[in-house]
Amino acid sequence: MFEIRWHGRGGQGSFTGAKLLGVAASIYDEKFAQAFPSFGPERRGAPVLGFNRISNEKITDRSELTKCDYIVFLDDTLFDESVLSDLKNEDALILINTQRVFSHKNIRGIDATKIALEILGIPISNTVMLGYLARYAKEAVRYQACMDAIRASMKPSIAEKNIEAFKCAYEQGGL
Amino acid sequence: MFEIRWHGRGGQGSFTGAKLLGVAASIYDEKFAQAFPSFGPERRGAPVLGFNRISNEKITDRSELTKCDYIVFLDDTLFDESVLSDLKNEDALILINTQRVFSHKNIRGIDATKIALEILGIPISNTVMLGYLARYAKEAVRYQACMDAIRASMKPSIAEKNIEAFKCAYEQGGL
Amino acid sequence: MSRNAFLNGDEAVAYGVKRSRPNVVAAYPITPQTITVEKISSFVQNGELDCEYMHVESEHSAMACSIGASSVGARTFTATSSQGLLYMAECLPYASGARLPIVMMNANRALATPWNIYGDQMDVMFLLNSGWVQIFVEDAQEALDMTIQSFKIAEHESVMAPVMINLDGFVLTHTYEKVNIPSQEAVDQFLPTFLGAHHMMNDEMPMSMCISAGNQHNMEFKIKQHRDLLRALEIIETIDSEFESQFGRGYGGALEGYKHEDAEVILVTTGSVTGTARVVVDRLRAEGKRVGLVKLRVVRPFPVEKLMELVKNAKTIGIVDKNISFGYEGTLYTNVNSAFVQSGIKKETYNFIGGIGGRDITKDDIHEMYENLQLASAGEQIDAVTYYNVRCTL
Amino acid sequence: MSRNAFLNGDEAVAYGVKRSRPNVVAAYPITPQTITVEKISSFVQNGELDCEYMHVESEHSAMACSIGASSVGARTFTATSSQGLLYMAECLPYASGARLPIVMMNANRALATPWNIYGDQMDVMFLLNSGWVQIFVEDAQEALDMTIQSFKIAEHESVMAPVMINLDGFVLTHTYEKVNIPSQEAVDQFLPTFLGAHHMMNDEMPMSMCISAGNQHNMEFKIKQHRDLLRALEIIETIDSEFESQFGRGYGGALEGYKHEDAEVILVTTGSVTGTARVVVDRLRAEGKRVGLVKLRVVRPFPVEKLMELVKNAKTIGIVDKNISFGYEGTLYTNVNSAFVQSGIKKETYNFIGGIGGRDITKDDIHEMYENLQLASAGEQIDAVTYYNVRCTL
Amino acid sequence: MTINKSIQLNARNITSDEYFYGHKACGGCGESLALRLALKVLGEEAYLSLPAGCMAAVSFIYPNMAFKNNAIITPFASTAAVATGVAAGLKALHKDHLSVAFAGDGGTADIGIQALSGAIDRGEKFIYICTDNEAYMNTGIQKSGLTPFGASTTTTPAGKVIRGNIKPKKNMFEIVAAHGIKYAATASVGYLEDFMNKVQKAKEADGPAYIHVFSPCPTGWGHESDQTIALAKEVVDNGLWYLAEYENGRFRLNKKPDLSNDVRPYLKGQARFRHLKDEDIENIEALRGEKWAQMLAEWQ
Amino acid sequence: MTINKSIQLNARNITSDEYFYGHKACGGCGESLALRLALKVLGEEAYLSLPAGCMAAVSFIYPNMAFKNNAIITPFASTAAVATGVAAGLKALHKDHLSVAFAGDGGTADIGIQALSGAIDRGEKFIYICTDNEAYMNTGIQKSGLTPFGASTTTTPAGKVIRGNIKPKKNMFEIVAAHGIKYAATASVGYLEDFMNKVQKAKEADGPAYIHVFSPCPTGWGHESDQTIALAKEVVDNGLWYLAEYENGRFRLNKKPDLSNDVRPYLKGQARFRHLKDEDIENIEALRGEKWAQMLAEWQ
Amino acid sequence: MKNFKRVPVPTLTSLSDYPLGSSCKSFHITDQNSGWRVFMPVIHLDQCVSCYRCYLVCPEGAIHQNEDQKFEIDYDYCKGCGICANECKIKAISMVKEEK
Amino acid sequence: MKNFKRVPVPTLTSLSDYPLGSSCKSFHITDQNSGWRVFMPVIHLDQCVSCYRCYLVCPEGAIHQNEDQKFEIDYDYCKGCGICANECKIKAISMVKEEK
Ligand SMILES: Cc1ncc(C[n+]2csc(CCOP(=O)(O)OP(=O)(O)O)c2C)c(N)n1
Ligand SMILES: Cc1ncc(C[n+]2csc(CCOP(=O)(O)OP(=O)(O)O)c2C)c(N)n1
Ligand code: SF4
Ligand code: SF4
Ligand code: SF4
Ligand code: SF4
Ligand code: SF4
Ligand code: SF4
Ligand SMILES: [Mg+2]
Ligand SMILES: [Mg+2]
Repeated sequence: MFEIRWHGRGGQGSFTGAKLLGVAASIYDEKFAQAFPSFGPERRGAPVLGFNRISNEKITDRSELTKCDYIVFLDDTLFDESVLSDLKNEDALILINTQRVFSHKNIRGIDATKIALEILGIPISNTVMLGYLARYAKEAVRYQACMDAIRASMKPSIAEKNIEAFKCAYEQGGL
Repeated sequence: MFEIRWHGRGGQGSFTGAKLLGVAASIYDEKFAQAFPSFGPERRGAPVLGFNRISNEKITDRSELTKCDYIVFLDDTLFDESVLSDLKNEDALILINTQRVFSHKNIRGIDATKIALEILGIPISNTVMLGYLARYAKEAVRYQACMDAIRASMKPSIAEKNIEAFKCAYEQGGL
Repeated sequence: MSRNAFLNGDEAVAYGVKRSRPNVVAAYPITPQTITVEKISSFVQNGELDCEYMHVESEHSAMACSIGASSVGARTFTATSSQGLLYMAECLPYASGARLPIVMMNANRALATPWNIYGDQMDVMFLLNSGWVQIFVEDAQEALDMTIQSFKIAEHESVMAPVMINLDGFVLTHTYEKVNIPSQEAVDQFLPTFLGAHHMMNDEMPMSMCISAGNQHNMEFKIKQHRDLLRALEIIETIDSEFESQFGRGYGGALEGYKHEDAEVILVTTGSVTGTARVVVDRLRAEGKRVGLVKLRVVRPFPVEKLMELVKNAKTIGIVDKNISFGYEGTLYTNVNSAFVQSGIKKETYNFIGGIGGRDITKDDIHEMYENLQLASAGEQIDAVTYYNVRCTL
Repeated sequence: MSRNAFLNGDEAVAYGVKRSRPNVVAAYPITPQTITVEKISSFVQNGELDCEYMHVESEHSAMACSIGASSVGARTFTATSSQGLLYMAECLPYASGARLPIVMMNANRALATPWNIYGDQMDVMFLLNSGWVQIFVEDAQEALDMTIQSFKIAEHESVMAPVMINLDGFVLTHTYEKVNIPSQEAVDQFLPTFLGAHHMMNDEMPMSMCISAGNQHNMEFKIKQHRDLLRALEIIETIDSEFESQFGRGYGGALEGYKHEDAEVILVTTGSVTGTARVVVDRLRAEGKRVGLVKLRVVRPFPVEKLMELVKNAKTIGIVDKNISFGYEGTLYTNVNSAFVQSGIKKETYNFIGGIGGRDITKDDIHEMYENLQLASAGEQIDAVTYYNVRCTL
Repeated sequence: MTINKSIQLNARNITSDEYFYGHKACGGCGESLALRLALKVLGEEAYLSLPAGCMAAVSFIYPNMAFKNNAIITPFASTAAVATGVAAGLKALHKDHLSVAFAGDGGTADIGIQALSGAIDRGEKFIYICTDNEAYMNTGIQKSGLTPFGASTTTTPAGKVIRGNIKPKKNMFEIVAAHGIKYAATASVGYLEDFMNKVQKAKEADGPAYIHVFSPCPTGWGHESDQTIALAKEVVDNGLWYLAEYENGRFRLNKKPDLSNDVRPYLKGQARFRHLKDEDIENIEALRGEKWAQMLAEWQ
Repeated sequence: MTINKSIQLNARNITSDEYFYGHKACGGCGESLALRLALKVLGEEAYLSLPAGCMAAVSFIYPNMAFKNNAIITPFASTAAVATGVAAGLKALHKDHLSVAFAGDGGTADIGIQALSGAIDRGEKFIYICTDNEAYMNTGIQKSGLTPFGASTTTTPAGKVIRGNIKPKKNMFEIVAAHGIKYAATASVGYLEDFMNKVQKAKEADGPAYIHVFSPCPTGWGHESDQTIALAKEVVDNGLWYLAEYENGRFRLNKKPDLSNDVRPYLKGQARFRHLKDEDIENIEALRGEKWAQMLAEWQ
Repeated sequence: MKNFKRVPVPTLTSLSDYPLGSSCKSFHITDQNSGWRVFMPVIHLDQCVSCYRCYLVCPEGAIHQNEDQKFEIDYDYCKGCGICANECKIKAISMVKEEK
Repeated sequence: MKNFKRVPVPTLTSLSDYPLGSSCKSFHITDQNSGWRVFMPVIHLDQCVSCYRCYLVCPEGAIHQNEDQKFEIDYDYCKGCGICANECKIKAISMVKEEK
């Protein structure tokens, strides 16, 4: 069972990232997946969370998700060292969209906004971060499944660009 | 336990008769009494019922009242021989406001409307019928208690006339 | 000086309200509650009662106005029945969650459809989860007395919960009997002016009320409310005793037993049918039958322990329900049964459903209930749920 | 052809509705139900679903419009939650008394006050007496499937009752998972066009509906409704089997047991917490503990016999309630306890109250519930009612 | 400013069939007359919705059903919601019938105004007829939002301190018109041809239509049962009620009364006004004056 | 026809105290601005009632309370009922404070209109301020009775067959006025001094008062958060919204826009209108024309 | 009403005799209302000018034109309210005390 | 707001620490909203003409005049919506990217 948490702000599309991951794993792969947002009266601009569970078996667990295999930040201003304690184990990773450099062994950074701006022309970095996540979480989700998920979920006009953005992060792990 | 049923039409004051009887027995005498109307969506003009229970002991029974010691009719068009079967026993009586003559041993008639018109000037015969009832139901309610009840329940302007009407029926049993 | 008057249940409540000197009354008419609010209006229009009488446009607003008035510390009364009670349903847990000591009279009446204005208890049984103290009365005197007690219960600082006084429609609301109206001075002494409470809006420390509490906090708010309502049982008992010592009339608190101590079979009743059952108990006792009665006066908070205490010597228990939870059974039966299970006491219990839509429950019916209970006690098989006085075959 | 999609519970219901081809949908928005009605509106505005979509001004009107539409024989759907459910409370027994086969989704959510938009089951438990079939689902697939089944249950000539499908707020309504959407053809075959019924308004023989019936007749109308709802249990089972044979997914009818046959202790759950409990059962079974689970899918009509059958081998039973009847206990607990008493079966039962106002029920909580049940089985004294995950002392 | 003559329904050319019969209304009930005649205009294919109120209470008492039409009692608050639900259902099933609601003043101006407002706003065709007897009669004559100033009701009795109802009638007709409804009109059972013709116009309107018909209630008002029509005519003639229409966004008065008419004869025939003092009656006349000043100024 | 100048509140002479602070509304929320400024006029002694809706949702999240005043969240349907209950309670306790309600468009024109109508009808003093953001925002942008023609919402999405909302806005201001209310006005957060001065007039009114304030919502309308004021001004300037008052039974327009102004710039800045075709925009302009024709004809 | 026929009161011996739901056939009239009357209207056909007024104003619909074009009262449903008599311009209807 | 003080988050260890009912003291603010900002407004006091406009239009009430009559922003509560910058006629406020 892989457990993943996404951090973003209302409006940044972090939950769309979680949904794409779920679609990839459960519809375009043989896995089972859940995706759920943080529940609450959050307004635009307020920090929000998204969650995934991915497993080879049917997932029936409906309790809150606390310890994670991966924690993804779409915005580094939301990052705080205290989240390190939410990692499930030694190998668990925090993936951050940032220009900063982090030296912690469980943290990886990528300038996803830059990639998004270059490829998509807008600073929406969820598909980039999905690629970055897929690069590490190979057992959780397949490359091809992600691309299928993006293609199926987005309007054709933007799907290909997003696939490109996804690939960029997946393949190069940044620029 | 005395059980009494009043028959009238919406607007004729039959339930006021029952209430006066209840007040007499329970407030101006040492007895216990209930008075309750027939429950329902009856409109003005429709036949309605009123009920009394009078007893020397506290009355807790809340069930419907079926067999009666006295059945009082404020309007003879409402009378029907079938009610005879609702009498509790041999001594039970039906008292009717009527110009007709009834020969049945359990039926007594009085032209209450005539008395009402003469004394009160209006054809409202409930206090007359109360007097007529009190004439027979001496064990259920005292003469003086009835007069006290009328005096306490009605506006002074009409109370005395009603007492007169009551007396007329009580004392003379008709004219 | 107290005085006697020949009043029906609705009027008795109105006098209870008058003596309790509410600040605000907001109500919407519905049969068979109307007499109460008509009487209160006449007190107001005649200058006998100094309060704000609000002619509201619906029951939802009747309760909402009551919430508004109570939330600034005004003593508040309203009354409704049946469809009206359900129409204001949303506002009931609203008020109880806010801990507003509103007192409401509910004239128990059948629910549509089919429409019916007669008395049964489907309306209140629909709402047992609302967080209100639920009191059932048996006669007009108890209605008046409990109206006064209810304000004291509701406003007690450890209770601080709304109270609903249930009167069986027509058989109580419209039946006249002698009622003692206590003097204003005596009631003033028993029930002092309400001075508001800290959680209500006020000028000294402005409050935000009926706030929201997310998943971080909501459960604690709710558990606190629940805990306090459970604890209210004791206060209800105390207030009834106080009332008894001042006015000479007490009702046994949450439950009253009648010839129950040595009874082999006991019938549990609420409201007016209790009175009819008393007559039957007396008759059967005269015949030497060991039958008894427990009158459930308070259904929320549910008096588990006291109920167990009162029925402990009986072998078989019957529960009279003037309501059906469609697709299950009578709601009181469900509630009483659970009390046995959680107390770890095994008794045979039977449900007697009757009085639906104003159908009479006769003395013969009750007689039959007792007979059936005795058969069951003797080991015969009887149905768990029996419907009384259904005029045709199922 | 059926297809798979990644949907949340609300969307799954919307697809179930689309496949059921309702004639009229009337709804008012409320979190966490909104996604369902938004999705249905988009089907309509996109021309994918041909139905009258009514933008009503309140939930009372949502149900009233549904009553109007259903009373002329239109297949009718609506959806609500929490405050909305209570705001329409008056209309619920109205519709069931009229035997109108309306289907409604209820997103279970906490009740104010304090306000809270998260999931608990206080709303539906408030309304168990309403005469509606009450179904609880565990995941999005079941939500979709039961939406389709619900129309068939509701419109079955011997049932002819409204059905409420309950989805736990957020944990089901907002959680995405893979869902199979059956093909339109298959659903059309399973659920044919509704042709109305004789008691509805029609041109051939004009009918008067929602009439009144006085004390002479009301009880018979109500008993008939009650009898039919009790009998509906069997039809619910049959329809689930039919669904299973056509679509390959069945849910066990009114109740589903999980590793219950030889279980010494059993937890009874409704809705989404069942899924979490499955995980714990598997773990404990792996440790050799004889624990099991019974998922109560239908709470009205209440499946007494089947419940007794499923738990008969267990010694101790725990009932998980995501609701409190203030001043008593969890409502499911009350209901289940009564089933034991009326069946004459004595078991020890315990109530585990949790999840109020969206409070998480963790695997550890459930683990602890099982441990407590085992302690009780072993003769230790534990509390009848325990509150889980309360973040402070009582 | 004359009674609308564009369509000419009268006693002779309406159907002789009865669609409302054997009901249990009090003798001389104005509302029941309004229903009877409206149905003659609407026909037996109309589907009827009535909330709790006298008309429902006297017409659906099992096993006595007084309507020939399909008919349903609605929850008290939801007349217009049920009626538009019926309309939507009929439309979805491709049945081309009219949905018509009849509700009392309380059911319209108080507890039912939200459902009515929402229904008009949705814009689908249906007809709503408010039979105004100026109080909650079915429950025993309590004050409603349409009870006139001065009237004694059981919740506004003629008391020692407050003499009857102290609020004027709600402007129900104007409130409805402010919704931009297709057609709205006031009427009175004192002017029955006018009423029937307005029902006909409502039937033909291309969207929601509303008719507010003044309907005396002998029981609630305390007048002789044979005076119902006479009072309903007098109230129009003395200007305490008005006949008007709202169509295409414009108001029109159908009849101008003589405002110098004394209101006393009208008030005196009714027990509910018997307690009024001269100053109360002057107040009533003043209210009448204000209302007419506004109507004459704005509705020409 | 000029912005009312009888009372002159402005940024400099209102209190510098804040009574609404730290709330969780989205950045740039028009409603929250309307509340903030209204409270500066009303003062901290006013007792506030707010139904469910964005403003309640963002201001009472335990343990964060954003109002300095006494304040209560009401059931969604009963803003005006709770507010008048508060007023009655205060009156009975002889406390001389103002009861003020703030509700959204949905809470006012749909589910709350009955309670509002009843409250106005009772005639007791209170103030009701409707903050109109033209949809149910708190629950995620569903159509309300005040959603304008053409707007895409989550229940009236820009679909293939139906392009957004097909109903015009309910005439809430006129419906309220038809009740014969003491004072009513429309306003916009684009004209803040006008709004504040209307709040002041409401405060001084001798009975119920109603203010309907147009309040853009960046989240629901899909505009940049810094455009809130600009849009609220533009909508008045192009005549899609109007500033008016109703007092002593008469309507008055406060500002006459240039109706030749193109509505496109206003519509284009908002995602909810992005799908509109030329014919839809013409329809919007036609509705504007009709409305102004009526207002100019009747409200002078 | 012309040629109106009451239906018999239904026999209800088992629950299946009761209607489903809370419905009943429309125009299902088992009762009559003649018992409500204290005074009864009598049309003096010799005076009647067939103006239709009484027919129009009767809240019960109890007046109809019979086969012979004469106005006739259905006394089973007339409640004796007196409106017809009051509204008949030429006083062709009189109200007489009901006899049993 | 001038001189505004947040209150500490209440410690809630027992049910009695929770308020009675569903009430809480008004103006009980334990949180700040600065985390919502992506851009922050900066007033260029040298350009500012003290026209009060930004103070009037801020939905947060986050702009106030300080003791020196200068307009100042309470960055704990400013959400960075940009209205002030947009409404300042003389562009004395600029929006700059928030740095952590
Ligand atoms: C929710 C609800 N509240 C109250 C009632 C009680 N009720 C039934 S009819 C009625 C009065 C109806 O008055 P109106 O609408 O004026 O009609 P009328 O009886 O005068 O014809 C009332 C208050 C009800 N049935 N439902
Ligand atoms: C009875 C009831 N129905 C539905 C809701 C859900 N609800 C809460 S706020 C809201 C929308 C509020 O919209 P509006 O009044 O326009 O205020 P806004 O959020 O736009 O400021 C809805 C539908 C509720 N709380 N109560
Ligand atoms: S009370 Fe009035 S409205 Fe009701 S039936 Fe009698 S006369 Fe008609
Ligand atoms: S959604 Fe709109 S109205 Fe609600 S807080 Fe955000 S901006 Fe304000
Ligand atoms: S009103 Fe008179 S004249 Fe006219 S038809 Fe009737 S009885 Fe004849
Ligand atoms: S008396 Fe009344 S009911 Fe009888 S016929 Fe004349 S108008 Fe009709
Ligand atoms: S709006 Fe600009 S000029 Fe005016 S006070 Fe603010 S910063 Fe200064
Ligand atoms: S950016 Fe917005 S919140 Fe911040 S000070 Fe300016 S107007 Fe206020
Ligand atoms: Mg009326
Ligand atoms: Mg809004």
